[in-house]
Amino acid sequence: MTQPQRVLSYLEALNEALAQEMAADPSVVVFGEDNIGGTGCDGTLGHAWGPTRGLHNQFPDKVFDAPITEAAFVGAAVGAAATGLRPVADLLFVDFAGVCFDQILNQAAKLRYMVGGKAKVPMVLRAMWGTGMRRGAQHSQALYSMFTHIPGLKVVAPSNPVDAKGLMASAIQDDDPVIFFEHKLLYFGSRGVVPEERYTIPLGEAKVVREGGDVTIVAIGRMVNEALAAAEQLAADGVEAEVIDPRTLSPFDFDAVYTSVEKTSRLVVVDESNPRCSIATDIAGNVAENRFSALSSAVRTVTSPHAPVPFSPALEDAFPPNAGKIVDAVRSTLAASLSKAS
Amino acid sequence: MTQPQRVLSYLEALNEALAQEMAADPSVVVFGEDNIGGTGCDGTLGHAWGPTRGLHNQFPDKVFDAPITEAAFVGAAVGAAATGLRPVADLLFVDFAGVCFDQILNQAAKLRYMVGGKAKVPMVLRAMWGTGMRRGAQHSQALYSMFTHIPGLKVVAPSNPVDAKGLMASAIQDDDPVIFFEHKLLYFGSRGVVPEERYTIPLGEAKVVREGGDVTIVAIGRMVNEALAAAEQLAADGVEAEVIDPRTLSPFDFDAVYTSVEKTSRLVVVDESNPRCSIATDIAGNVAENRFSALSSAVRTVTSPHAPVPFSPALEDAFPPNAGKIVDAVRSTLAASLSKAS
Amino acid sequence: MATESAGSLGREELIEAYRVMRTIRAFEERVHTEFASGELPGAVHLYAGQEAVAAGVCGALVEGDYIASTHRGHGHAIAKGCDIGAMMRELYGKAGGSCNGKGGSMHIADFERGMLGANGVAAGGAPLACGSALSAKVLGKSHVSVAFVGDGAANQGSFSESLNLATVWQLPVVFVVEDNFYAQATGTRYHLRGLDVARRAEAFGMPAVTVDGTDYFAVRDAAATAVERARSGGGPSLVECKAGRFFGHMEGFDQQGYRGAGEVDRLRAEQDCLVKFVTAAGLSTSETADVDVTVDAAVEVAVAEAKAAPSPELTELLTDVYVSY
Amino acid sequence: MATESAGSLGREELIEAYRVMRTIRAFEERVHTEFASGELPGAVHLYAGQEAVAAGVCGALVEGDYIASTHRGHGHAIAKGCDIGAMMRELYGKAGGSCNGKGGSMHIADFERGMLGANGVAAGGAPLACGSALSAKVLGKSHVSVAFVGDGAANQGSFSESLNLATVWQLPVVFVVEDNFYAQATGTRYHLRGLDVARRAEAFGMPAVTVDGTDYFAVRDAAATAVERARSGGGPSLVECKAGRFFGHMEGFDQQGYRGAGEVDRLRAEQDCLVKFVTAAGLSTSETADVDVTVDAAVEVAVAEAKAAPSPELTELLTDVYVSY
Ligand SMILES: Cc1ncc(C[n+]2csc(CCOP(=O)(O)OP(=O)(O)O)c2C)c(N)n1
Ligand SMILES: Cc1ncc(C[n+]2csc(CCOP(=O)(O)OP(=O)(O)O)c2C)c(N)n1
Ligand SMILES: [Mg+2]
Ligand SMILES: [Mg+2]
Repeated sequence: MTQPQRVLSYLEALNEALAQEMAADPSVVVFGEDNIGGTGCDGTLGHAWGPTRGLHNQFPDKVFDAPITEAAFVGAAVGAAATGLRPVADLLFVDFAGVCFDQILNQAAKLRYMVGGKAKVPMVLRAMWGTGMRRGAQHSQALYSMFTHIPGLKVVAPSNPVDAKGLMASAIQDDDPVIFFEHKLLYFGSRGVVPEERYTIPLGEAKVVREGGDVTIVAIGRMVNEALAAAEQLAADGVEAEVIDPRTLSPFDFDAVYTSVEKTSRLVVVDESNPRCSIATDIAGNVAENRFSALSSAVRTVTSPHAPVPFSPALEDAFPPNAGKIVDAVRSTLAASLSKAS
Repeated sequence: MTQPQRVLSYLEALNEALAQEMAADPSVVVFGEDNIGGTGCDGTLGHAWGPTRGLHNQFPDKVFDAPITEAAFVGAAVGAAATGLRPVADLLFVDFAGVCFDQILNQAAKLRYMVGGKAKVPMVLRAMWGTGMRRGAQHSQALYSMFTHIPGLKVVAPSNPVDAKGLMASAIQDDDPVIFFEHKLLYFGSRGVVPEERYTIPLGEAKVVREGGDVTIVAIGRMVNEALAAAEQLAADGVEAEVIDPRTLSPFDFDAVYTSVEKTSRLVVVDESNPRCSIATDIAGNVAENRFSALSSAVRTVTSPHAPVPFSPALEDAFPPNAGKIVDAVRSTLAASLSKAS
Repeated sequence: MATESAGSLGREELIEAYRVMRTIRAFEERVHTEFASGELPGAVHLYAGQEAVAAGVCGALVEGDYIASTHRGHGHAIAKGCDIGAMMRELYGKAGGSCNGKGGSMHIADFERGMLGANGVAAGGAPLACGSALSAKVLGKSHVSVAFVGDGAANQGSFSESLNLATVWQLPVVFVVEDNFYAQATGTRYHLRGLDVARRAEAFGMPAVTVDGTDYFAVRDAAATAVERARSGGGPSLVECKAGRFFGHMEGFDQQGYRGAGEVDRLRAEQDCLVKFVTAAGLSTSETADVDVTVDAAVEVAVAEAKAAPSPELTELLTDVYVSY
Repeated sequence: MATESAGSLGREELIEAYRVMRTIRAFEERVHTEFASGELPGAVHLYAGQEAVAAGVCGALVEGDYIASTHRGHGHAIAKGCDIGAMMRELYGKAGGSCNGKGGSMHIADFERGMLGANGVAAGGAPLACGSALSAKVLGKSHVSVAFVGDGAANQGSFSESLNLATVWQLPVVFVVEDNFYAQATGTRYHLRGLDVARRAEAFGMPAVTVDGTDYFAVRDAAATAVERARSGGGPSLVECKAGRFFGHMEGFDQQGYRGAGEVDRLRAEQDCLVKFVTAAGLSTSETADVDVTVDAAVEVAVAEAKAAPSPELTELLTDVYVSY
C-alpha cells in the first residue's frame, strides 16, 4: 500500500487482462481483424491499435488476424469453445454484430441448452460501442439491450479500467458465451488505478459507486460518469443520489437495484441505448413489477432518442444522455413524489 | 350485410392482401425461398406452401424464388425499395434474421435517416414466429422485442386474419421498412370473417378486443386468444379484464394502454418472448414512467422464461404464457392492490 | 468401377460400411412411417438415398475427429457412431435423448462421438467445423473436422466465409457438399445455375473434387485424400457429392410435386447406394442378411424404447442455461 | 498500351475524365490536410491513388445508372457527378451536406445522381446494388447498377451471396472489386491468399476480368464491356481493379507501418493514375493546367463554404425517422 499506485487506461487494462489470462491458461486464443495487424504485408507485423496490441509477441501461436469474415470467425469461436479452447474474438464495432448475428443468437447462445447441457461455450466476443467519436449511424450503437434479450448469453459493460480488467478475466474464465462491451470513449478517456496482479470481478454483481438516500440512479458504461457528475450537482442542492453501476447486464443484479430503491423510493435509469425494449425500460419494468410498493414516484428513464445516431457533431452531442438530462430526470421524479406526498 | 360472411384463415388473409396490393400497385414484388416453389426443377412450378402460394400465376413477373442468400436478397429488398419498388421479402422463420441482420439493423432501418431523408425504404419483411410447432430453439423464437428496439423499423404482429390482411396492406403501402410477424400457429389455427375488398388498418393503432374495468391485459399475437380465454375465466369470478391487442409494436399505441390503465389501475402484459428487454418490460416500464399514479398495484409481466425454446413437446408446452398463467398474474395484481388498499 | 478403397478395405470394414448405411436406411424409413402415423413430433428431414456420403466420409475419419452436420443430420450422426437409441429418444423429445429431448432432430449432437450437432440454420455447421479445426490446430492435436453442407446451404454467406477462413488459417477441415439436387423445392439448376460448388472452393484456394455420392468407394476415397491432407497439415479441401434424397424435403410437409414424374422411383431403382455397394463390395446374401436382421431389430428396439421413455422433467426447462428471471 | 477507349474517346471526354480524377485527387489531398489540422471530424477513408477506377467505371455509365459505394466512397461519388460542395459540407457534418450532415463520409449519398451511398459495413453495397438492379429489371428500365467492393470486403458473406443472387436472377449489375492490396493493415497476400476475386465470380457463373486499376483506359474498357452486357440483358459481371491507395486506411488512425519501406513513395512515383492518364491521353500542359486551376478553386470554395456553413438544427435529431419516444 505504500507503493506508488499504477494508473492504466481502460484499453491498457483490457490488454493486461488478455495477457494475464493467456499466460494463465494456454487454451485462451485471441483473434479478429488486425488483432496482430499487418499479416500478409511487406512491413513487419504488429499494427493492431486496440487492446490486442502486442499480444502476438508474447503469444505468437495464440493470436490471429482474421479476414473480414465475422460470421465464419465468430462461428469458429463457438466451435472452438465447444472443443477445448477459450476464444476471445473481436468484433471491432458492435454494429458489425449484424453480419454474424446468427452465430451469436442461434449458435453461441443456444448450443449448451440445445444439446441438453452436453457442451459448453466458453467464449468472449469483444465489441466497441457508443456515441461520441463521430462515426455515424453504423458505428455508434449501444445494442446491449438486444443481447440482454438473448437467453444463454452473458452481457458485460464495464465503466472503468479496474472493472474492465476484472470483468474481462471473469468473462474469459466463464463457461458461457459473454459479449463484452467496450465503450470507445473510455479506451483512452477513462484512466484509473489498476492492480497489477490477476484478479476477477464476478459477472452479475453490481457496484454502488456512490451512496445516497434520496434517489437511485442506475447508469451503464460511460453513463456512470455522467450520473456521478449529475449526483455532484444534485448534492449541491442537498439531494443525495445513490449511483449504481450494474457492470453486467445479463445476468443482472436486480437485488442491488431493489435494495437501493427500497431505501430511496425513487428510480432513474440512465442508458445510452435507444429507448424501446431497452435495458432502461427493463429495469424500470422489473422494479414496477417487483418493488412497486417501495416506489414513491414515477420511475424515469434517460436514454438516447428513438433515432439512429447522427453524424454531425452538433447532433451527435445532443444524442446521448448527459449529466444535465439526468439532473432534470431526478428533479422531475422528486417533484412527482413530493406532489404525491402533499 | 345479408350476404353470407366469408371466413378465411390467417394464411389465406395474408395471401389475399398480397394479391390485392400487387394488383393495385405494379411496384409491389414478392420474393423469398420457394415463394413460387419448384424453380429449376423437372416438375412444374408452384410448390410454395405459405402465403405466397399461387401468386406467381397471377403475377408471373413479380414473384421470385431466391437462393438461400438472406443477406443478399433482404439487402436487395432495401436497394430495390430505395429505387422504386415495394418489395415484400420472405424470411421464412424470423430466427433466420440472424443471417441477414445487418441488412435489417444497419441498412433498411437506417438508410432514410443516414441520408438525411433523401431516400425512403418501403419494404416489408415477412417472418414466421413463435412456439408450438416442435421446431426447437432455432425455429421458434419471438424476437420482435429486438426489432422494436431498432429505430427506423416498424414492427407488426397481427393476432387474427382480419387484422393480418389490413395490416399487411398498410405495411406494403408504408414508406418505411416494416417487419411483419406471422405466428405459425395462427396460419391455419386462426380463422375469421375477412372482408373481400381491399382495406387497411393503420400501423400503430391498438385495438381493445374486450372491455373491462378491473385490470388491463395487453397481449401480443397468439397471446391475445390466451388473454381472452383468461378473461372469460376471470369473468366467471366477477373480474372484468380489458384486453388490448397492440397489433403494431413499433410504433406503439401507448395512449391506448394508458387510457385503459387510467380506468383499471392494474396492468398485466402477456408476451411470448423471453423476458429481458422485452416488449413486456417495455410496456411495464413505460406505464411505470408515464402513468405511475394511475397504478394501484404492481404491474405483472407474463412471458416465456429466460431460456431457449426446448424441442420436447412436454417442455415446449410449458414454455410460453397461457390462459392459466395469465389468470394467476391477474389474481396476483388484484391481491396486491387489495392489500395496498387495506 | 474399381476404386482404391474397394480393393484395400477388408471384409470386416466392408460389412461395417454396409451396417452403417443399412442402419441409416432403416432408421430413416422407420422414422418416415412413425411420422406419418402422427406420433413423431418436429421438423424431420430424412437422409435416405444419401447414405454413402455420410458413411464414406465418416469411414475415412478416426476417433477424435469432428463433424458438424446439417438439418438433415441423422445419417451423419449414425455414421459417426452415435447411439440410435438415444437419437430416437431425441426425435421423440424424451428423457435420455441425445440432448435430453431439448434439441430434437435438428439439433442432435453427441460431443463424445465428435458429432458437434445437426443445425437448424443453413450452413450453420461450416463455421463451427472451422472452430473445432482451430482447436485441433492450436492444441497440437491431429484431429480433422468435417463440415457437411447442402447444395442450397452452399449459397449462404457463412459457407463462403468459412472457405475463406479455412484457407487463410490453413485449418484441418474438410467441407463436404451434399448436392441432392434440391433446396426444399428449388432445383440446383436454378440456385447453383447447374454449377459445381467445387469450383468455388478452388477459387478460394483449396483443392476440390466432385464425386458420385451414391458410390461409397468414390466418396470414401475422395474423403480419405482430403482428410489425410488436413491431418498432415496440408489445409482444407472440399468434396462435393451428388446423391438424390428418396423422401421429400421434410416429413409431413412436402408432396414432392416439384420432382419429375417417376424421378423418385428411378432414384430408388437405379441410384440406391446400398444396392450399388453390395454389388461393388461383393457382399453375399448371408452377409447382408445378418446385418439386416440385427439392424432392423435395433431400430425396432430404439422406437419402442423411445415411445416408452418419459418426457423430460418440467424442471429441465430452466437447466442448461445460466439464469432465469 | 493502346486500348479501345483510348482511341475512341474524343478530346472533351478525355478532358472530362481528367477533370474527374483530378477533382478526386484534389478533394482527397485537401481532406487529408484538413483532417490533420483537426478541424474535420469523423472516420474518413481517402481514395487517392484509386481515381482511375471510379472514373473509368463511372465513365462507362449513363444517367439513371446506379452505384453502391464503400466506406472509401468520395471518389465514387465525385465520379458519379455528386456536388463536391455538398460532399464537403457532409464531411464537416453541416447543414446543406449531401445528407444534411446526418451521414458523414461513410454515408455520403445522392439518390438524384444514382449514388446509393457510401456504406459503413464491408460489402454493404453489394446487396443494395442487386436491389437497384432488380428495380431496373422489374420496371423495364435499362439502368445498370454497379457495386464497388474492396479486396477485404470481398471476403464478406454478403458479397458472395450477392454474386450468387445476381447470377440466379440475371441482374443487370456489375461488381467492381477494388484491390488496393490491403484491408486495414492486413495484406491481400494473406486474406485472399494472393488470389484474384475474379476467380470466385467465375465460379458463381459470371464473366470476370482483372485489370490494372491505375490505367483509366483499361478500367473503362472492362467496365464498358460489363455494363453493356448488363444493359443488354446479359446479366452480371465482375471487374477487378488493382490500384494501391496513397494514404493510410483511415485518417488519423494509421501510421502505415505495415507497408514496405518506400512503398507509398513508389506508388506515387510509378503508379499515379493521373500521370499515366495524361501521358496515354496525350493531354497538353495547358489542357491539364486549365482543369487544375478550376478544380483547385472549386475545392477551395467547397472547404471554405463547408467551414462557414451552420450545423443542422437540433430538431433534425428527430426528423427522417418515423417516430420518437
Ligand atoms: C439461413 C436459413 N435459411 C433458410 C432455411 C430454411 N431451410 C431449411 S432446409 C432448406 C433447404 C436446404 O437445402 P440444402 O442445403 O440443399 O439441404 P437439403 O435439404 O437438400 O439436404 C431451407 C431453405 C434455413 N434453415 N436456414
Ligand atoms: C462487416 C465489417 N467488418 C469490419 C469492418 C471494419 N473495416 C472497415 S474498412 C475495413 C477494411 C476494408 O478493406 P477493403 O475492403 O479492402 O477496403 P479498403 O479499405 O482497402 O478500401 C474494415 C475491416 C467493417 N466496416 N465492416
Ligand atoms: Mg439439397
Ligand atoms: Mg483494400
